[in-house]
Amino acid sequence: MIVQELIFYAFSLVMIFAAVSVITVRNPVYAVLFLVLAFFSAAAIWLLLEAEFLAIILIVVYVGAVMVLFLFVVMMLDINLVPFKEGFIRYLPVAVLVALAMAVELLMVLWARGRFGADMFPVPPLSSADYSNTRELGQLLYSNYLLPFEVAGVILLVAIIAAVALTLRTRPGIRTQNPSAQVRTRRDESVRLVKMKSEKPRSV
Amino acid sequence: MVNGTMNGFLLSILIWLPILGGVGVMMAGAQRPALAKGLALLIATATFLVSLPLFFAFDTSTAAMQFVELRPWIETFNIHYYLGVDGFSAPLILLTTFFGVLVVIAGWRSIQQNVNQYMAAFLVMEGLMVGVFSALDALLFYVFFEAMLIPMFLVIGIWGGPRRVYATIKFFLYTFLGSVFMLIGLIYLYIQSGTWDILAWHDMPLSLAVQKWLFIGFLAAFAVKIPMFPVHTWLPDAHVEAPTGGSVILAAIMLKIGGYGFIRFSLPITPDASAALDWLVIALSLIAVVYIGFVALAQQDMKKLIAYSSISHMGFVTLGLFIAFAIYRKTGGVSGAALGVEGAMVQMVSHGFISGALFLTVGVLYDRMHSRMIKDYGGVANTMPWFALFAVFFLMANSGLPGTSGFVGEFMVILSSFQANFWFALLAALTLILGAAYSLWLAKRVIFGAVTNREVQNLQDINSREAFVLGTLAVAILFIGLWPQPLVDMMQASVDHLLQHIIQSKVI
Amino acid sequence: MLTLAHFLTLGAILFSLSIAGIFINRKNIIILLMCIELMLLAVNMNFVAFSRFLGNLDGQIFVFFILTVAAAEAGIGLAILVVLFRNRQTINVAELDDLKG
Amino acid sequence: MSLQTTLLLIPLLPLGGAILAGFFRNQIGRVGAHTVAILGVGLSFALSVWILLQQINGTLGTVNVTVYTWMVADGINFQVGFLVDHLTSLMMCVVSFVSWMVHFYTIGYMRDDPGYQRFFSYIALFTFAMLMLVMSNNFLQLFFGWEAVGLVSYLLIGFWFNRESAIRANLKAFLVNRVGDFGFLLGLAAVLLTFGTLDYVDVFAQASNVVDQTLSVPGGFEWNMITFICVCLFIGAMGKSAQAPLHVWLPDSMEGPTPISALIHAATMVTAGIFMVARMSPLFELSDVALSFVLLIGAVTALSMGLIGIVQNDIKRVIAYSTLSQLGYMTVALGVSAYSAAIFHLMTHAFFKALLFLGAGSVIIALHHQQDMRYMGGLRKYMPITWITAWIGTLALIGFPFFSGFYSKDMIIEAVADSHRWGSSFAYFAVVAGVLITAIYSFRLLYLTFHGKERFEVKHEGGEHPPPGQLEHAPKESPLVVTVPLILLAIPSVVIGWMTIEPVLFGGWLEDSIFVLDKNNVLAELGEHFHGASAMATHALSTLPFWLMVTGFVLSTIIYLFRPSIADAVRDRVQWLYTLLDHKYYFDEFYQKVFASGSVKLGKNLWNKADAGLIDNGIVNGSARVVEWVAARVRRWQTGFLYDYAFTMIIGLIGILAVWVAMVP
Repeated sequence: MIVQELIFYAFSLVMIFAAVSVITVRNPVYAVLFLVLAFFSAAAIWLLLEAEFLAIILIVVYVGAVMVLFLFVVMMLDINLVPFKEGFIRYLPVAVLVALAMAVELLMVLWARGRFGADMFPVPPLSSADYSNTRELGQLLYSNYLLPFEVAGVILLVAIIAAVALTLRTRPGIRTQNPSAQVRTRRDESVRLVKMKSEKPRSV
Repeated sequence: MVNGTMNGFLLSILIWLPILGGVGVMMAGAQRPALAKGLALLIATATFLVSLPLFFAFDTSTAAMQFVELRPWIETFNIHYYLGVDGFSAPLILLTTFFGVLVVIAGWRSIQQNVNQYMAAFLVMEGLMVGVFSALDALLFYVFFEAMLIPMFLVIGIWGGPRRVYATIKFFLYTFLGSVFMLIGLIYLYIQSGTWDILAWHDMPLSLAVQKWLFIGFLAAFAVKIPMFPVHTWLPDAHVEAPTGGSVILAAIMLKIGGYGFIRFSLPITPDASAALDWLVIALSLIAVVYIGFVALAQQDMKKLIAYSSISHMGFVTLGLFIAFAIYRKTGGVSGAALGVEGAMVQMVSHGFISGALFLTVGVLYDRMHSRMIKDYGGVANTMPWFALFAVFFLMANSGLPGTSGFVGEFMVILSSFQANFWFALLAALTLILGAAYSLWLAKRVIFGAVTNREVQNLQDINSREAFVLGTLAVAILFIGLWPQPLVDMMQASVDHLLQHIIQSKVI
Repeated sequence: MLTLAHFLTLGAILFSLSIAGIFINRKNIIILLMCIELMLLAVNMNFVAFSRFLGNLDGQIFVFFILTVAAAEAGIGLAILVVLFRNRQTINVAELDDLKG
Repeated sequence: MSLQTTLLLIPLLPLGGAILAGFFRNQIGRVGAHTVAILGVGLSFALSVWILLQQINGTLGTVNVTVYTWMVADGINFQVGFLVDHLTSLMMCVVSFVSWMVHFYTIGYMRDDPGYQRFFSYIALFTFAMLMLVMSNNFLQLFFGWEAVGLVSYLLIGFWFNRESAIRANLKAFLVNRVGDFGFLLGLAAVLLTFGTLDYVDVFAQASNVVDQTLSVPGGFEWNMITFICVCLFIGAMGKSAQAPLHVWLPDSMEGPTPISALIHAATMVTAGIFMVARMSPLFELSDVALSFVLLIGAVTALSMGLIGIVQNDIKRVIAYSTLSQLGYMTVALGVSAYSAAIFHLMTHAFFKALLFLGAGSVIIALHHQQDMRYMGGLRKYMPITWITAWIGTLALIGFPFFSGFYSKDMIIEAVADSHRWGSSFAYFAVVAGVLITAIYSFRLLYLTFHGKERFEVKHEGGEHPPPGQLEHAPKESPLVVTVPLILLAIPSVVIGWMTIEPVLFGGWLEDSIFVLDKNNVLAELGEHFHGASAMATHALSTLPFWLMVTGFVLSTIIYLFRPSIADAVRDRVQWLYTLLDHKYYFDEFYQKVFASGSVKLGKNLWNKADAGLIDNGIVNGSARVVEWVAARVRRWQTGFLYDYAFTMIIGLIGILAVWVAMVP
């Protein structure tokens, strides 16, 4: 138990640190990297919560794909960093105030009258060794949530198409082939038959 | 009840043939206007022909719904695809399909850009309007009722005059504002009854207070649509800016939806409230007849004048519908009331023909001169004698000349209102003078007189296409004027049924 | 002993931090996107915790979907960002006020 | 050919002519147009005579047939049908005959007009409408015909639609008529309310049962129903028959071509009101109040309109005012329950007034559309036939013994003298004074036109529009198509009164159509003293009206033939009276100011202030402006910056949470 608590607190601290860093570092590249760290810590905590599948997914898909995408974009765009931190100090007090207000309210909700304490939500026993989170999830996903699952697939597909369509552009001045046009070419467009009188060799 | 195989789908065909046809016309593309026009004419004609059984196979002996179609639509909310016609809706549907053909022909030359879209808008609108007249499920009605605004919105907004944006927004907001109040009423009725069936609502007992609220909700929707004083100001603007076809449909069909709404909703669902608040409607109607008559007199724009005259004439419709209560209160019977209700119906049909014809007439001039101002004309009879013949005829019909349909409805309503109250009849009969004054003064300034300017000098008389359109309408107006019996026959049973229904209190 | 409240508290702190992040980095749209990711993480944390303490896997399913949508959102968001940068040569939020009424 | 077909053909033949001449004007040409129109009306006249003869023989009684059911609504049968009794057949003959004559006359009169075919189409259409009116067997069809003749009158007054004055006049005519129709329609509604039917026969049969019925009018009035009906119907008649104060349209209607003035505005249409009241005699008889009203209106019209006739200079307008005055006589006759006398005068008047108008038309052609009598004079040697027929017409008009007008007018005067109805003494004064006035203006017209010096010159000067009083050719007698109708009309103008007074007034010829209560029956009293037409004429030499007429003749002769300066002297002496008459008692000015301009001004005000100002600008655009105003302030919140939106959202979130924390225990 202690071990679990230790793990929880350790990763929680790492995560909070990472989150703070994300919002404060100057360089977006670092921010992305700290975000990755936060995701890693979250994955670890999820393991504590016996959500093994999601923990893995978070790392594999999210960190592996989405964060890398972020990284790409950040590094691809040639951004002038100076103006971004303008007003950093100016807005800090407001930010802290709002965040604190939010946090206090949330904590009041959470901790008041032990609403979410052990009395109301007793800690469940650990699952047995042959319990597979992935299998359970899979069974649910492919039975009750089959339709939403497919919709999710469509959403991803649409997202792909949308992303491609949005960024696609034809740059002027670049020479490319147009295979379709090449294939469709007809004789008349490339050869012109000219009728003319046969030339007679000039008599010398 | 008629139960042929085709009759079972007749109304659906009438709704969906033009709508789908409109989509087809749209597909023809803006590059092929001839194809679009031909296709549109074909579809409109087909629709009109298909609608003819509504007249010939119509059983005039019953007030029950005919050509009924009933299929579930959204079962969770007990909404049905429920269509049917009775003596009130059948003439109006025929009017709609009839005008469907005429507006296509009328727009043949005058519309130059995006012909396919123009034609498609009208076809879709025609289908939706038939839907409004035939829907017996309140939600279905509401859907058609609102959907109909969209094509009209587009027609005015795209092919309209210089102030079209103002006019469309005004038109849309006005009618929309009215109809949301009705929607609240409809939802209330649904929650109370668990059904959207309008006919079931007719027999549903309601307390007087509730009825009054519902009545006001309906009034808001239909008074704007008809339109009644003082919510009429959208109409002149919309008419002035709309292209000819838009004006024609607006005047000939759309206004009738207001009157039809009173007959289908207000009167039978809230009879006690109608009886309690009839003074309001009657007062507004009489104001419309007299006040708007004077306003029409002062107009300088031909279309505006006709628009105001429309409002004035539609005052007779509401007067005729609500005079029944005054008669019942006075005499304890409904003798004479049927005259009023039938008069209102005849007036609707007749006004459809006459105002449609008048807008087409103005359209003919507008196509040539691109002006609607009265002062730009004068002496048109010199250069366009055949046109002048039609124009004077239609204006005479507008002023309620006996022998034209314009007389029949007004005559019946005046007779009926005399049974209720002398003053009602007196004020209503003022239209005889006012109607003639603004109609014929218009004739004097536009048609007659010496030719005042070069443009009038160069006018070409109507061609055979225009002559066909105007001639058809003239024949229809004369026919109803000389022999209204077939029209009255169609609605007789329904009117009697309605009157018997509304004098029985529904208060719990 | 780790109760539900511990995890929720962690989520709350994370959420508050990301709000603070939005305020501090109001000019940099990339960091803003990252803050949103952090926010989602906080929410996911709560879902997972509840799922565990209620013994109900539906919460995890939700996390799964949130991740999906978040991935799609990040993809499109970044694509928009790229287009935006390409068109305006900046991603400074202070210069993006087309929505100004 | 069945009777019904015959009756149907009588109005439909002219209609057919009208349609052919109108719609196929280019196909059938000018000759075709007048042929079909004349053929249609002529056949119709022949059939009318045939019907009349049958009724005289007694082989045909009263015919009441339904042609078709116009509409059945609310249990009420609205039908189109014919009621042909003696009154009807008499009217049919008068209408179709005068119309036929006018058709012939038109060939000559309108010879050079480009609207030739159109004109024939209109007058044939008029004949149809008028026949439908007189043949009707119910109020609805009566109203149909009533308005239809109004329509054709409108079209014909404005026939020369390029003239501003003509199209003003036709609009005025239609609108004034509409004022009358307004009353008529209310009367019709009252009939329907009272009797539940619009059929003459049914209504008349029940009339005596409803004498005491009242119409309670909200506002605390209780009106006798019959009186109400009669007054309303008579208001209609006032419009159509141009009784004061609704007479203003008739003089202006002279803007139409002269044949029209003869046919519509003298002989037939304007007498529709008289015919209608006679037809409704079973109703009018029941209301003394209504009859007194009729009497007074008639008397005022008869006297006042004749006076105006004296000061007019336009030849057609003089005759028009004379028509107004004569219509007043007829109305007076109606008012004293002497319906037959009214109809009798209607008939004689139709002939001699048509004659006078056509004669005036003949003069007008000869002078190239000059209508001002100040540029005429001495025409008798140029146009003898016109001159003689004009004399005949004039003698008939002033009521010279043995001429037709004498019998009818004298009968009216006698009837008024014998009547005891309230207002009859004033009416007696009016009609007797009217005789003097009639004589003065009639001879004035005759002298100014045909006698005395020529006040025009014949000059050959180029130019489209010669100045007034200048002619390019000497005036010459009109062609045969003009003079023959004049002669044909002159014959009945002389003899018809002498021939028919006995059967029409005292022989009970009209008894099947006209109902008179015994107590009101002044004609029956007169009949006791009637010893034949010739005796009546000789007896007249010793009565007041005759000597008044002679006085008028003498005065007129002295003033207008020998000493024109007297006229000027009189005019200067009573300048105010002259001005009053010259302005026709200021009716036109008053109506123009109050009703025409007033309505337009009212309309403009309502439109600009109420409609556009209050509703549109105030309520409609006003609410739009309020929304705009609010939005203009609220939009400041939309900075467009992402972080402001985020900030707002977060604040909102914190707020909601705070509420939650505070509220949930």
